[in-house]
Amino acid sequence: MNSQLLWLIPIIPFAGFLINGLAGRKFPRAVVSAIALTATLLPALLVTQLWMVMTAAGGPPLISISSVPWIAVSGFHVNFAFTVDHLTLVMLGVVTGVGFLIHIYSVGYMAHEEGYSRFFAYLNLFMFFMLVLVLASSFLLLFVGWEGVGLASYLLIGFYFKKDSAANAGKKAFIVNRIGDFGFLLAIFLLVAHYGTLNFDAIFAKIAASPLSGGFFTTVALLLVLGATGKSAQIPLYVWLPDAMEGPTPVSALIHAATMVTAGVYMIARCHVLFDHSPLAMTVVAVVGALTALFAATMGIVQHDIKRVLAYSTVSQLGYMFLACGVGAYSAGIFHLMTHAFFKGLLFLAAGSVIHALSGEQDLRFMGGLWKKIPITFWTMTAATFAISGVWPFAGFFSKDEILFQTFQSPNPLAKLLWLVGLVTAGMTSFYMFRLWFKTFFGESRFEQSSFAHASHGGDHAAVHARKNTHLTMEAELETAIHESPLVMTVPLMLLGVLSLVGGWVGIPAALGGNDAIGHFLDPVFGSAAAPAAQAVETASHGLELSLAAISLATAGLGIFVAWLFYYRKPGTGAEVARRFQPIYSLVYHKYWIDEIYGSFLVAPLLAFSRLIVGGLVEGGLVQGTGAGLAASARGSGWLVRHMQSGKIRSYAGWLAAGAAVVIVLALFIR
Amino acid sequence: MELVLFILFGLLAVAGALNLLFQRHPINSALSLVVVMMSLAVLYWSLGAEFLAAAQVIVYAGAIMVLFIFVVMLLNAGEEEETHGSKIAYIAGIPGAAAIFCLLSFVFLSERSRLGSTGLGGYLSGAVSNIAEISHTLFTTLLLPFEVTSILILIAILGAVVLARKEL
Amino acid sequence: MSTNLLTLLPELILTLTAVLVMLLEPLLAAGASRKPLGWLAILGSVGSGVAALYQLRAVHALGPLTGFYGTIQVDAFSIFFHLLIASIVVTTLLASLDYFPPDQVSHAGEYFALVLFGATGMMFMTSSVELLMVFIGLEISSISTYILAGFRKGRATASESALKYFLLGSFATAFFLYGIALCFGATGSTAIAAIGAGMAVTKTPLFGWLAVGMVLIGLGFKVSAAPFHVWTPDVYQGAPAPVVGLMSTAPKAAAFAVLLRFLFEAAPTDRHHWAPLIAILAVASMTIGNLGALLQSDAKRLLAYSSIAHAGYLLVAFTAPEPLAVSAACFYTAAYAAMNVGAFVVLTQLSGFSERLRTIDDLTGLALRRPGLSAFMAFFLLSLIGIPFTGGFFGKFYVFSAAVRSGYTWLAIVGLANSGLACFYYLRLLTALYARPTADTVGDSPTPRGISVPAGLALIATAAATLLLGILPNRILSLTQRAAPATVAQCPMQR
Amino acid sequence: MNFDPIILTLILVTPLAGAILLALIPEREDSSNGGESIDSKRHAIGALVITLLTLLLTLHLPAHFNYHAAPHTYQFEQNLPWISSPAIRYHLGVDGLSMWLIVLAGFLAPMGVLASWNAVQRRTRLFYTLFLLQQVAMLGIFVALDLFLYYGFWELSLVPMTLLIATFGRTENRRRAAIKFFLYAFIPSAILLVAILWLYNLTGTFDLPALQALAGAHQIAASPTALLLCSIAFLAAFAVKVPIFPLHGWLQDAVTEAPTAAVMVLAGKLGLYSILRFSFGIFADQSRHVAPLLIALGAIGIVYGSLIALIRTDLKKLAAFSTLAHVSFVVLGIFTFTVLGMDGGIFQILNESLIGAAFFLLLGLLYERYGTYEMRDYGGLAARHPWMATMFVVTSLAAVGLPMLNGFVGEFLILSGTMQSVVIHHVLWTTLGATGVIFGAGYMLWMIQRVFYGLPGVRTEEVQGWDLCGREHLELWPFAALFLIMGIASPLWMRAIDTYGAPTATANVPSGASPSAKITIQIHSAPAVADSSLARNSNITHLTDIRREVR
Amino acid sequence: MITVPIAYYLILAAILFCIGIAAFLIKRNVITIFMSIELMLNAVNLTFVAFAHLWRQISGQIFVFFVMVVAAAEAAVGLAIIIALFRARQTLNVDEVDLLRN
Repeated sequence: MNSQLLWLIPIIPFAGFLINGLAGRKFPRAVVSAIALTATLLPALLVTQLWMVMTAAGGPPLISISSVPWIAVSGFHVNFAFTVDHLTLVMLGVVTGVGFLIHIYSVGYMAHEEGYSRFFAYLNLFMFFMLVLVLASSFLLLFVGWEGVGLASYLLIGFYFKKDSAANAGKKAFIVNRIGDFGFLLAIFLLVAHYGTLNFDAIFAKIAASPLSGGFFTTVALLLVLGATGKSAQIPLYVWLPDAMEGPTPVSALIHAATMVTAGVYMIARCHVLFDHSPLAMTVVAVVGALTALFAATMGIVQHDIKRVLAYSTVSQLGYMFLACGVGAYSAGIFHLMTHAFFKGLLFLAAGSVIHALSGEQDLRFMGGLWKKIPITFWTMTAATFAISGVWPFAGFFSKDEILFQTFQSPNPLAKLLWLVGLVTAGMTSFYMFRLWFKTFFGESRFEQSSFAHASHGGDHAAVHARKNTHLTMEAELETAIHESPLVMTVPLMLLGVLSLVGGWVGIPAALGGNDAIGHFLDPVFGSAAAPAAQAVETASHGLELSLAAISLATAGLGIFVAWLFYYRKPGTGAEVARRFQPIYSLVYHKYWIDEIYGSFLVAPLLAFSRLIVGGLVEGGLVQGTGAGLAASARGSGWLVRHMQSGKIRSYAGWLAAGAAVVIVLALFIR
Repeated sequence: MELVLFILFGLLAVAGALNLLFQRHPINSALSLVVVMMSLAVLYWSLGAEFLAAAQVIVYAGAIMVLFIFVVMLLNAGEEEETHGSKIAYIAGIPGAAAIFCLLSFVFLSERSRLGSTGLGGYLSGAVSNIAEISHTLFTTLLLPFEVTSILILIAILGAVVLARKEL
Repeated sequence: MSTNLLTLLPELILTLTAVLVMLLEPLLAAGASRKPLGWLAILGSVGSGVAALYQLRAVHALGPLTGFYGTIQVDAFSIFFHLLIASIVVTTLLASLDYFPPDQVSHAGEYFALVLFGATGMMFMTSSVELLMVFIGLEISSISTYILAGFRKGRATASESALKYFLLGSFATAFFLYGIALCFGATGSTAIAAIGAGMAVTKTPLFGWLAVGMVLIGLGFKVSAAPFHVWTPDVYQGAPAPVVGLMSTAPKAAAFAVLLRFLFEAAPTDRHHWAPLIAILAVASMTIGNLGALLQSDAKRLLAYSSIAHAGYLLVAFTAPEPLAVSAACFYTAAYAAMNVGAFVVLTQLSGFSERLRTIDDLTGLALRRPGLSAFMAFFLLSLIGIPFTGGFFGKFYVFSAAVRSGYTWLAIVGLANSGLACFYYLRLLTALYARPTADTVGDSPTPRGISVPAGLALIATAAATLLLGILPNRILSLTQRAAPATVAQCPMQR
Repeated sequence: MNFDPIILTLILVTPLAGAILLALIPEREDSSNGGESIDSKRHAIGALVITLLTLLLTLHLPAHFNYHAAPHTYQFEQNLPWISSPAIRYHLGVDGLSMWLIVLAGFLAPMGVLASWNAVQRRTRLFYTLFLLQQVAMLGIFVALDLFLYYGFWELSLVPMTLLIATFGRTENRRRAAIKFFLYAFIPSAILLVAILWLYNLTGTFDLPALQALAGAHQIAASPTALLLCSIAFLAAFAVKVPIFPLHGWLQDAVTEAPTAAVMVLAGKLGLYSILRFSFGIFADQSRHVAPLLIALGAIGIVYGSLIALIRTDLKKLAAFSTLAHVSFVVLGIFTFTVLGMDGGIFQILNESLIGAAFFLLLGLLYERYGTYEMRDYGGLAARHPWMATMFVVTSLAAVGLPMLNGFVGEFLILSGTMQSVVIHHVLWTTLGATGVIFGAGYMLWMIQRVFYGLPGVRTEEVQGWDLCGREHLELWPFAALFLIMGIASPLWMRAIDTYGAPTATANVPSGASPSAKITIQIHSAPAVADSSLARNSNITHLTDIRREVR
Repeated sequence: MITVPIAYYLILAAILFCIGIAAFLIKRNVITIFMSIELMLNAVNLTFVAFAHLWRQISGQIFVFFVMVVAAAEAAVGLAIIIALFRARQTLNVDEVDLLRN
């Protein structure tokens, strides 16, 4: 394959963005979708070809390409340069594959929306930046993609910009991400200052050549982690992701589940050389990941909004990936990243299909009994739910297990604790996922109580969601209105459903009779140097691995059972428990008041500080005050001089006489 | 002799000046000024400036002061009222005047020994009279100022006419 | 032509024209226009300027000329000031041609004559090297300006203006005279060169210092340097606008010329004495002038304070050593004259004899009604601020560079900071010109739109001079630079 | 025909002649309106033609620029005697620093004319005459190589701007704002003049290359303290004009009042250019001496401007403080005396000018439609004006430094340079500067949200605006295109800038005095890293300390 | 013969000069103020004459002569101004002549 073709992979979506963005409003929707789909399909095909070239026997381990410089000053330059290695390849596959499917889905989902061309332009823009992100061969270009996807995310979250909550969510996402980027940038500056280059290979080579002591790496790595926590919605910067659900559902699927939010994981994996030199940073990553996983899972349990449940679940799963990276199991992290892309993408799309069917209703409390009405959605979602819950042989089982096993195995002093947290989280995951599953698809239909069912109530929202303008007042019409989505939406669901099942089979560990293909595939990236030792561990502990798998499977089963108990067998139990533990429930339901805490302990003080101290005291007092004070004193002196001018000749003579005396004194006595 | 003259007419001059200061009617002040001028004429004479002494009496006391008195009469000026127009004149002006006096006295006294003393009468050689000397200088080296003074007088006339002409 | 006559030529022409104007005046009918007399006066002053140029050729060929037993000396220095005074007079006369309203026209002839006589006195001041002659010149110029200040007869302010000027002026003259007397006491002579020579060897140096102080007081009054500036705002406010244009420039120029000659020729040995003194006076003048102007609303008063400040800037030049100081001061005088006369020509045109438009508020929005006039005014104001590519800037530049040269960097800093302060009031006026008119200002009053031809000529001349002094100062600079050595030539400098 | 020797004069003369020409073309008078002219486009058209012509002339420079000239030399020079004593010359020239700034000024002029096309309806003759004079002064500042000549243009630049603000200002406060602007700029300039005179007194020349040579060879005979004071006088005058915190007192008022075309060129480049050209050119050592202070002020200015922009609800005031933040970035960069910081800073001048200009242009368009700058009166415009919203977003993104747009390149280089420099607390300053990244996004996006998203506001409900018209597209697209091109093809510009930046950042260093020189070397040679690892470690402990503080 | 030190004459002149200044400051009547100026001029004249005696120089005396002439001219103009003022304002009190002021 001509390596120049690499350029095309991101540029084609960018062209799609430009065409649809500049002129899309004038095109019919079919043309817009055709352009957008082509712009995603072509890169996908290119990636396929790339995949074949590189995995073929004797294929190159990596393909690089570099252009004219992007930034060049004496002694420092950054080129536009792409490198494809196996890690990138996995990411490219996920991004283009899932991306393409979600594009297809969107054609159906967005069919009746205003701003159709705008939506696809943004999606293509996102694809462009995401591809730049994974292809980048330097920190700076990575950062380009990093910020770019943040921009696309901002634009897409705020897609329904007339709705204040959406506009707010978009802004929040961007700014919280910026806080992370701040760390990322500082890390980049430190790297520039030390190495004079930002090229991955060059820096990693230099690190390998002369490893400095840990302080520097810890600093850089921690700053990178800060960046990653922003993008991948980890503690403490996860707060934007649940709000990001204000965007259209395909966006949630693509950006906020499958691809963009995993960029942090990708970045850590990409910089593993750096992290390997800093045990402290690794521990931080692991702890942040584990805590986030647990923390988000608890919040997922009590949410009523279907998308928010999924959002917290995403945060939680990303925590898993962090955990994996934190214990050095990068390939496990990437593996989970991949499977998660399949099943979480699917979950969101299916949820979108449910919402679509219910004319925009997102609240679990108004769902129920849908499994017969929207069968394809139900079955595909079931596959995904099993996958995320880690039920064998669905994809999630293998990847999650790999992570838990690696964590348990890791030499980290906290390893066992982390494993336990992961395990508990796994149980909670299956619980809340099945809660969602039961509440949505089983039991009685509660849709008629929904505001979305009645035009009179839905008027406000209708103004916001044009799609929700379905004026359904009659009960009968209501029933017929719940319908399965069109084929253009269900086909991607089905494809992803299949992937949620089989996607994990590439990583079946040796203990279960597989050969951990994905792990080996990624070995060239994560260093085969460490591989033999890991191999030894692996072979030595097949038994351990099996027993751990069994424990986690049991935990998942427990979660499913409890969910069945609470939400199918005795539907009132959940509420009953909530009442029983009212304070705790309230705390969790309100997301631990974290948003409020941030609001009143960070944002409000900052604004107050700006208003009172900076704007008032310094700007008003010092800066303007000095000028005003000088002006006033000049004016005051002017007033005095005016007063000399009394108009009286004798006074003037008095001044003259006094002045004459002074002049004579000076004339006589100045030396 | 000279000292007597100096003390006598010096005191008279100072007294006249003070009287000018303290009299409230302009006529009285004008007459005091005439006294000062007369005394100064004597002092000029004692310093050997006979011509000036005469001119002082004729021009100054005789012509200029008459003009003053004429205007005082013309405008029917009465006694001054005690208006309080200016504090500055007292606060800054009088101390200033006093300071000037002190400074001048300081300078003159400190240079006193280098200045020497006067002798009564003309200091010029007896051969040429004071007036002859003056007229010689006036028509030779100081011819131009003498001529240009005519312009000055012309302007004064013109100005007086312009300003005092009663119309409009 | 005899040397004596040649040395007096410009003054002679002026005097004869003045006498002619004075004599012709009564011959004209009571209500008849006095413009022909004005043109005659202009002709005379142009003639004196030409005569000065003729002198320049002679000086160029022969070196400094002296006449009348050494009381008069014609050198580049005096010719420079002769030319300057002649130009100011021409401009003022041009601006005054249409100044008098029909019912006041009978005074016009005397006015022209007085202006010419005054100019004669000023010229004498600049070319005399004998203090007696200087004194008489000073008196001629003073008395004629006293009269001119009170020329808007019938207005209460006019006679008050004249009175203040006269009383305080005479008061200051007494100090000046005292200074001359002390010079005479210290050296036994009243000729500047002889004084200079005598000062170097005098037994009584205290007299010398005292004399310098006294002369400074007297001339400080004439140039309205603080603290002897108090008369300026009142007198300028009461005097007719064209006369203010004249008396804020020409007599000042002459007084500065005298001060230059006196300080650098009669008292060069005491430079270390009077230079700091002058610096202090300069600082006081700049500061008081600018501060006083800050709150002014009357345009003429404002320009009066500005003229105090400019006197301060000019005094800065005196701190420099001789050739530099003289040329800087000369240049500044010329630049200041050009822009200030220009500004007053505009004011004359605007408000006329009645001076209806006086305050800044009155002038608000002028640019809409009279864009041409306000453009000129804006230009002169910018020059007064000291914006580059105007005479005002180069003048300031030159003066302060002289100060820096002589080690008075602090003075330059104070001076330029002061010029910053000055912007405030100039800009207040300037921005008012270009602002939208408020209800009761010039905007609504039907003012005559046109500019009379002679006034237009005057405006163009002053604006051109201001601009040329800013962008092509070479000619005038070389003249001022030649003026400097001519004064030194007369006395051996001990520096 | 070879234009090179006279091209700079042509660039100056064209707008000057244009200004005179426009001043002579009469306005159509309308007596019913009190003599104010009503919207005759003849002056606007004339100004457009002249500015386009000027732009064309300025493009001659990049087309014929010699990238291989020796450092500290000038091109397209014209050097004629002007005044013999004092020795003042008409000396013009261009180097890598000024070339693109000249083109920038040339580019912004027609944009300013277009921005005023409908916004200025009255007194067009005065407006465009002043505008062109402003243009002359700006270009003059960039090309003058004689200190006197430069100072002339420097002060001259104040006048048209002041009058523009005073006459065409928006509120009743306009005259006050104009005077404030003038005084703030003029008083320090007066001190600058003293410094120039003092320097002339020492060296006998106003010629910049000559002074540079003298200073470079340490042949200015004055005490170090005096030279330092002199350099501070230079710097202070420029700093006010930039403005550098805390000397920005004039900015808000002037920006609030000034008409769009004027505000586009109000802040930033003139002062920054002057610092680079004169402070660094003549006072290289002294500038390094005060660099820590300026770096601190720059970093503080970034945060300060951003924080105030966060709380301002008047769009123009917000823009004023965002300008402060942006120019502070430049200040931070150039005073690091690293190649990265210097080049990035200069590049950022271009960015800042373009972004600021586009932003003000857009604000002007909003104002034309709705007659207010108060954010609270706006809302929900995105649906009505999609193109305008797009342009706002693009400009905002460029302003907050989104990669692939121009702002990023500059900010990245600047902060890298800061991190690289070894000025005291450099890590803290980098960190502070980088927080500007967060705050910048904060206020810009908040602004976008409040103006364009949500429901219509008070004002936007009443008035029906219109989306961009053809002329407005014509104004904005060049900006958008430049944002992108400069963001991805920065070397096109950087090549010239580097010919100035690299030698300036490294040269003239007194032996052993400036550690930044070592750093630059360190970039070139990797092994140096290991050698200096010890020093680095102490820095890193320091860094962690600071991070603790910051958190 | 008892001689008088010239310094005494000078001091006498200084006394008169300063009394003149004081009179200018204190008197309210314009005409009297004008007289006090004359007094100051006279004081200067005395100084001149004393110095002329000191230097044996006739020019000092001639200077005094010119001062007298000038004083006469000034008196003519000054009194005319005073008359004009009186006509316009009906007062000779300087404290009432303060229309021109800030």
